[in-house]
Parts: sequence; structure tokens; C-alpha cells
Amino acid sequence: MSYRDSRQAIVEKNKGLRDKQTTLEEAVTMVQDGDHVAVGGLQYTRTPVGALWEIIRQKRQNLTIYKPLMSFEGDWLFVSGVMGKAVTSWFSGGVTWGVSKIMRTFAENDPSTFDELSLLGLSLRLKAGAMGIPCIPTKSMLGSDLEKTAGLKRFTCPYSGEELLLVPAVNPDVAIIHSQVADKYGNGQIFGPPCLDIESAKAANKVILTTEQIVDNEHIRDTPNSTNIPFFCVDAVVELPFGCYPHECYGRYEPAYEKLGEYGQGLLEATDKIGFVKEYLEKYFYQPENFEEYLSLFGVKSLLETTRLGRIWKP
Amino acid sequence: MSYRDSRQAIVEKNKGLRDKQTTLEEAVTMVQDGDHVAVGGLQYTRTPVGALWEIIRQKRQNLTIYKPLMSFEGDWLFVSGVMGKAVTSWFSGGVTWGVSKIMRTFAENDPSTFDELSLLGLSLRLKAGAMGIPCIPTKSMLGSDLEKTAGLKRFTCPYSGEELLLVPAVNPDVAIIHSQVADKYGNGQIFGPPCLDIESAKAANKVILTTEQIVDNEHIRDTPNSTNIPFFCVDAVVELPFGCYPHECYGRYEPAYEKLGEYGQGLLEATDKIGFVKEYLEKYFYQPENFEEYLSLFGVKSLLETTRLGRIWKP
Amino acid sequence: MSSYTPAELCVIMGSRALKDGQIVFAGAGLPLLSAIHAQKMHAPGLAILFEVGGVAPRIGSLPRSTNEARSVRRSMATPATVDMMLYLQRGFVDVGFLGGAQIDRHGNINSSVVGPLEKPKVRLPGSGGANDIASSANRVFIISYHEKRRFVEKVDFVTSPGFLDGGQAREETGLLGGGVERVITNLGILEFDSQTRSMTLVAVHPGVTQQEVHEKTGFELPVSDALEETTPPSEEELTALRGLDPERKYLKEGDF
Amino acid sequence: MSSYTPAELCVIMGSRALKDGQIVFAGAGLPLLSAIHAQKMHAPGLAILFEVGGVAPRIGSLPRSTNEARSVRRSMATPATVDMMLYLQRGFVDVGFLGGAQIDRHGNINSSVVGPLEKPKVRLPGSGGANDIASSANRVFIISYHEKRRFVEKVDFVTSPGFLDGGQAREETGLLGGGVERVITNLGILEFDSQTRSMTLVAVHPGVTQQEVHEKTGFELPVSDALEETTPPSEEELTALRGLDPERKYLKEGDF
Repeated sequence: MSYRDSRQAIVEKNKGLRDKQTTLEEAVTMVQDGDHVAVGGLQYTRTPVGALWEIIRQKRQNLTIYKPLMSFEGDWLFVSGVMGKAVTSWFSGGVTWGVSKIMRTFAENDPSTFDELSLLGLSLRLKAGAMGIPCIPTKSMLGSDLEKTAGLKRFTCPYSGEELLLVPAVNPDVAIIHSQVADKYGNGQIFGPPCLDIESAKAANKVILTTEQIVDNEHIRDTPNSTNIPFFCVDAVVELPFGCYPHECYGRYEPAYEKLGEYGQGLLEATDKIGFVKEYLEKYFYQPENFEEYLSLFGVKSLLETTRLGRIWKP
Repeated sequence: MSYRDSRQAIVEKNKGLRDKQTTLEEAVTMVQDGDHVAVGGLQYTRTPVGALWEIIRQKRQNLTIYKPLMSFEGDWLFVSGVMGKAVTSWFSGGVTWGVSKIMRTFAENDPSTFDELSLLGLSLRLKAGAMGIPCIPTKSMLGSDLEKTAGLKRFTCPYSGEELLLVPAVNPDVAIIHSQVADKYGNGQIFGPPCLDIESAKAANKVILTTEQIVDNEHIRDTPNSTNIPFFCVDAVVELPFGCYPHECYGRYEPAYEKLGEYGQGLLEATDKIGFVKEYLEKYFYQPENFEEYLSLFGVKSLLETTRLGRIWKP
Repeated sequence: MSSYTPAELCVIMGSRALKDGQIVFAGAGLPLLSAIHAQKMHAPGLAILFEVGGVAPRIGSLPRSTNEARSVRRSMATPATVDMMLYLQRGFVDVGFLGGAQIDRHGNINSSVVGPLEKPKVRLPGSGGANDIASSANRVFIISYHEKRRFVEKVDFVTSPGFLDGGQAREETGLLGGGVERVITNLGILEFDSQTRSMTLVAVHPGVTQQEVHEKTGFELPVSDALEETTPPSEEELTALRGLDPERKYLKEGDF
Repeated sequence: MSSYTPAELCVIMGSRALKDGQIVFAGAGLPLLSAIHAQKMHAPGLAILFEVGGVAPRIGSLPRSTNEARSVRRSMATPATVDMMLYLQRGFVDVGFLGGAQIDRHGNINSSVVGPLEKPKVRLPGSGGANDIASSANRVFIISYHEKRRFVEKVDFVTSPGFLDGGQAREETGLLGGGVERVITNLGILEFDSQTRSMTLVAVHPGVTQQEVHEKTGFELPVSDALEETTPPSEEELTALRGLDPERKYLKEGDF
């Protein structure tokens, strides 16, 4: 979508104070086949797993996904057919289970499915989009092969004579973000590092916000310094406890390392990698009636354990 | 100072975790005659009045001052000879006492003492400086006379074909900022709007941070989401309660409207405007032994009253 | 005009121009009163932003400036100034509401300098966020007291762009915001011709003659074929408004 | 090398290279252990930053990635990722500490692809923040296991720039960070010639022969006239280190 069209999308939408609470099913209908979608969090921290789970269930196809670093969810998005292209700085599973074999299968078979940028490069694409400018200069990636593969243009600053690269803005069709707290209007409060979620929320033309907990607007007004996603960016709000599980949500729960390990180790050992992930999707994504049933498959013990470990102010 | 020199200034300084507490007198010696200085706050909110008070007492000369909107402090900086040039989007006193006659006297006599930019334009000059880039594109100021008077260069985005202006970065020699809370390392927590203070702290080569209250580093670690000025930006920390008085400090005290009125109305009625400000400076700036004595001239009643009115969570 | 002041009239006309659900950047004084009045009367989902970092605050005591803690009272967020201004550039601000200023035929505003910049007759405070609002808000409303010295053929200095030299000049320069849509004065309402982008009288307030408007305008002012008379403020509108400024700091008789 | 593993040796050499007061961007694994070890041993004022948003955290349980809450434990601030990476660009990061990777004679690192990009033999995970660190950190240290397939004449893909084609190539392209200053391996320490910007062996660890280094390097490696032998890790250094990784997740015997 062009720079002007992306601005027009913001101009035209209803940004006012209205109740934006909805169901996960309904919220996800904002995402259309072929859309460019920014996904919040970073690697396996604060990934909006629940919203991606529903997108996979709704069988959206051929999305271009922007995420600062991709983790396990990248496997699921590729194998389900949801993701046609990953735009990221890093793509693998966890650290202990080696390089993602799913990423390798897709990217080695068709390199155009994985567009690599440096982390700052991708950050600045979203940042420029958030700032309402079509491009922004940077020193990063100069001279590297990423400069060429990303098709970046050189730029000489007319004031200083400095050589830089220009990174083009990106304005995704939708951003999907998970916050610890939000109100019904869409004021989101992310605790811990906001990753690129603030930039994504401003850059995207529409925003789906899932949250651990909906709070009263008066609580937001009591703690305005903590609001980092303002309501006028947001189009749908869904309360979704454990919405990042089995990834982590800062201050709420740690990653479910054991469950991630079952997946990671299983994939490592499987002969048919794609088949293994398809079975995983079948069991955990397509079969459950709803997100609570999904969580039930992992069990209460895991939820309690990750919660206990995830406490920030633990002694 | 050139883009490269400003980077080198950051590269070379000791940015580590060390006790940076010092006295107001000592901290202000970082500012040299002729320096470019970013001043925190906006109009009369969270102005670092105490630090400016000490700069005026130390008779620094010919500074270029960057402030998003200038208020009463602009009069004092001009008349004391501290400020040779104001770079700002707006320069007057308060709202009730008309256009600042001091600003008019200086700027009508020598227009080069007041460089006007739009608020976003000035914000982006500091933002680019903070981001470590020498310039940044914007749509603001296009076609206006500010484009010409600020000497801004046009720019065509090579990706979108959009016409924009390039705003040159500024990296002030020093930024002066007042926060509600800080630790000895210089981790500053600003509550309420941070104005352009975060950008200024990153853009400047040195940072003087005055604060209402020094807190233990463990308090900072308990509330890391509230830290908006990280320690490695900061070079000196000074505990200075009522450090914005008679301006306001969000959540701590409102402006001392009555005292500002005495100044504003007095200036309005004075025949010799410059003489009036000189007397004001003599009485409130040069004569007091220290900042406590300065505050004493306004009296306990005003401090208590502004504090009472400044409470955020008042019933 | 016996039962309301020019300021009250303008604030209520401003309030009526605002719609529910809009995001409004409002300056202190009459624009802010218009926005709060609209919230009370017909636009509960309208949200006000302030450049200092206020996001949909709940205004109590009227702030003397939009740049102080009173403008951030019960705000839903407290963004940095640069982020507030960038919301404009990204298209999030539906209405930029500017106060009185020197304004010309094409809606350009001068708040910088009367006379030549090199040798000013009067140096004014400057833009603040007004240039950015005029550049990038999706539409701009202006409230101004109607007098000849304010409504000039050509401003001495374009601080904030309207339609520049008229016609397609604004679009050609690359600006994206819609520009000035409406000027509300104590005499009537002015809009801009879609071709020439020249200010045109589209409505007069009750009891105001076209003659009076022409006399108080510093350039030849076209009049719309469909000139209307505005509906005077209702008692309900006036009562709601007066409750917002009980000390009548902004609503008093006379110019503003 | 009986009393310590190659990983332990490298971490301690890395720790010694760090100075008090430095701001260090460290990846998970050995670089992070070096930085924490330096803090404990000789650099209490050294601060570690993580791209996810950690600022001088107090690491407890070792994180499996630097991008999780464990890396933000008792952090002094939690900036956005873009802001963390921009600190690099502004010059705030004294040392960028990168882990093992394919590295060439001029210090260029490949973490993207083995073989041609259009038809990869192995697609690797990619840069993460490594390109940005290599581009803009004031200096870069690399820890790598020393083997022929890692130390190559020319990397297939320059993910992160060292000195590019050597000589003045890095400066000429406009990069500002200092580039790779030191490569620490389990065999010795390598630095870059100030003219050619080619990797040069400047020290070997106790018990390591030059011959062994040459055998395990995939290009002709110049040796410094002033070749030194490093001082082996002390008991104190080893004890401190082992306390940081009691499960020996990272410090175990073998390559890393």
C-alpha cells in the first residue's frame, strides 16, 4: 500500500472513544488474505500467540509477516500456509534446538519467503511508518550484503555530507499486539520492553490488541505514564489471559520451556519435519474448540509453574 | 559541532555506572560560554529553573538555547546576557500578560536572536540528533515561510516520490533536564509528559539532570518502565527540590501563578522593561546565597499552596 | 446578540462543527471550550489532544495554556511532544482547531512577525504547533474575531500554511493535510472555494449584514450563492458553555 | 588445557578485554558470561545492554536468549528495541560482543546463508542485531571456536561488516563504528593490521602452537612480530566463572 493510501486509511477510520471489545474470532477477521501484518513481541517474548492461533484456525493465506525476530510461531505460520513471506532480522526456533528446520525448508526451497533486514533496519522501517514519513536515513547495513538484498538506496545528507542508507517506511495493513493491560477503548499498557509494538501500532492501518486483562478506563487515567499504545491507534480489543502461551509475557509468565522443548526436540527428531508440525497444528490449533481448550491441552500445572517463574518481584 | 564530532563526544565519555551526584554549582560548570544548550520542559511546565538560575548566577554568556516553547525564563536568559540566541517554536511569557516585551525588544532589535521553527520541526531536529542521524524528513513547514527562514532543504523520497523537507539534526553541547526522580547513576524518571527531554538527553553530548528527589537504585530497578532517561546519557545529577519553581513540576506542584503574575504584571506596567527584569534578577537570582534562599524569598505559603494544587490524584 | 457574547457565539459555532468520534488538536481558550462543549452536547466520543502530551484528558479548572499539568489532568497517556506532533503527520488528527490570528484570503496564518522579518514592526511569539497542525491535520478550523487588521489580503509571513497562493499550490508543495476547512468568526462562517481556494462567506450570524462583514474584512470577500443564516445559540447550549468557564475568563464581552 | 574448557578459556579472555565503565552490548552465551564475569572481577561499573530492552539488568538464572524476561531482570529501564538499537548508532555502546560465526580475513561475519543466496546450501537464522552492532558499536569483540570452516578467506554473505574488502573500505562506505578490534578463540587472540585490516595472530594460549592455529584457519594468517602467549586463567577467575553457570550449559567441554 502506498504512503498516501496508508495515511488515508488512518484519516478515514473512526479513531474516537468507543467500546472496541470483541471476540478473538471477530477481531481476526480484520486480517485479509495477502495482508501485510506486523506481529508484536520479539523472539519468544510477548508474541501474540493467541491471535496467531486464531488466524491459523481461520486459514488466512499468504500473509507477509513483519516481526523483529521470529521464533517457533514462524514454523506454524509457514506450515499452515498463513505466511507467504517473513520479513525479519532473525528466524529460528529457540536457542537449544538448533536452527529451525522449517525455516530452512521454506527459505532454502524459495529464498523469497524470507526477507532479511538488520534489527535496526526493520525497526526503522516500522518507525518511519509510525512517524508518517516514507523513508528514514541510517548508518546500519552500509556496505553489507543486506544493503543489496534489501534493495536499499544510498543517500548523502545535504547538510553534513554524510553517506547513509535510506530505509523505506512500512505501513502494515494490520498490527497484532498483546499487552498486559488495556481498557475497552484500546489504551494498552505494555510492561517490560515494548519491543517494536509501539512503532507497529502507529505504523499499521489497523490494530488488533489482545490483552491479559481488561481494566477500567479510570485505572488507565490513574497511570497514564504506563499507556504506550493510545486508544486511537487500536481497532479491536480482546481480553485473552495467557495470550502468549507457550511464549512468555513479561511479569506474568515465563516461557513454558518444557512445552517448547517437547515441540523443539520433537521437531529435531522427526523424520518428516513438515508432517510433525502439521500434526502439532492439528492437535493444538485446529482441534480445540476455543483458546481455553487450547490451554487445557498444556494443563494447569504448566500455567501455574510459568506464572510462578514469571513473577518479576520474586524474592 | 559536526555530526562526527558529536558522535565522538559520546564515544569518548565515561558512560558507566558511577556516582554522578554533585552540587548545582559544580554541575553547571559543564556549560561553557557560547555552548548550544537544550533546556527541558515546555513553556512553563517542568522547566529546569534551578539550573538556569545557577547558569545566570555564573554569568555564562552567549548561549544558543533550544527549548520547544519559551516562557518567562526566556526573558531572564536574554536580559542576563546568558542567551545569545533562542531556537524555539514559540516565545512569550504567560498567556495572560500579552506578548513578552523582552522577547520583542531583543528580537525586533536583532532578529537573529530568535530562530523560529515549528514545534515538530524543532522536535525532529533533536530527535534526529538523538537517533544518531544527521537529518530527517518531514512534511511540516513545507510551503511556509518557516521553510525559507530556517534554510531547510527539499527532498524527494526515492521510494515513494514524495516531496518532503529535510530537517538537520542538532546535537547540543549540553542538555539540562529536571525529573521528579533519579538515582545517583543518573537514571531519571520523568512523570507526566516528558516533552522533548528524552530526545534532548540522547541528542546532547553532556546532560545535567536536576531532580526533585534522589532515590535508591533499587527503587529504579523496581520500576524500570518509568525510567525514561537512562544513566548512560547523564553526566551530573543534582537533587533540587522545587527545581522548577515558579514554573510547575507535574504531579509535584503547579505553577506559582500569583508569583508569575507579580512578574508578568510588573513587566507589563514597567516603563523600563529591561531595568525591571534586571532588578528582578538582582533580587531573585544574584542576591540569594543559595537555592533555598531563593525559594525563601517566595515563602513557605506559596510552596505549600502550589504543592497542594499540583497533586494529581486529588479528590 | 443581546443574550450572548461574540466569544460565546463563536465557541458554540465551533462546537457544532465538531463530530462525535473525532480526534481534535485544540489550542487553549475558545477552541478548547468548543471541543469540551461538543463533548458535553453531542460528541461524547470526541477526544482532545494537546501538544504537551495530553491524550483525552478530563479538564477540570480551565488551563491557562494547553502546555501545563491542568491540560493533562486524568489524561489517558502522556506521550512525548514529538510523538504528539507526529500523530498529526501520520493522519491521526481529524481536526486541528486554531485560535485567532492574522489570516489571509487563502487561509494562511501569520503568528510570527508583522512587517519584514529583517526589520520587524512587531515580533510575535511564533508558531508553536500551529504550523504542524495547519500542515498535517486532516482539516483545520479557525476561530477568530472578525476585524480588518486580522483578515488581510496577504499575510506578511506564512507561519502556518492554508492554501498558500490558492488553486493547487498547497497540494503541489507536497502537503497532505486538508488545510483550512472553515473559519468561524463573530460575524459569520467562511469556507474556501474548491477551485480558487479563496475565502468565501457561507453564513452570517443572526442580525449581521453582509455589509458589516465586508467592512471588517481586509480583502474583497466573495459571498456564496447559498448564503445561510446560522441558528442562534440555544439556551441549552449557552448554559452548558457557561458552566465550563464560570469565571468568564474567555467568554466575556468584547473581542478575543 | 586440562583444568579448563575451551569455552571457559574464551570467556575469561573476553572478560579481561573489557574495561570498567564500558557499555557493552552482549549476545547470549559466552559473550554474556564474559561481561558478567568482568563485572564480578574487575569492572563493577560496566553495564550490559540487550536489544530486547534490558539496561544493566541483574542477571539471575542465565537466560537462554537475550530476548526474554530473564535478560531484563532488575533492569534499570525497559526501552523499546528501536531505541536500544539507536543507542548504538549514536555512539553509546563501547563494546559490541558477538558470538561465534563464519568470519573472514577482514572480520566480516556471515550469519545469513551458506552458498549463494538464490540457491542456499544452508539458510542461517540471520543478523538479529549483529549487523547493527558491527556497523555502529565503538568496537567489536568476537568470541569464536577456532576451526577451518569458520575462519574463511571470504564469507559467502556479509551479514555484519568488519573491514569489508580491507584497507579503507569500511571508512569509505560511511560506517562510523570502529569495527572488529579483537577475535578471541580457543587457540589465541587475533587483531587487525592497521593498514591492510587483515586478521593477524597476536597471541596464542598456553600450549597452543602457531602450527595448530594455521591448520585451523581457512586463509593465510599473518603472525605479529610481537606474538605473545596469554596468561592462563587463574583459579580465582575460574571459580568466579563457574559460579555463573553452575549447570555448565555454556562452559562444557568441546566446541561451542
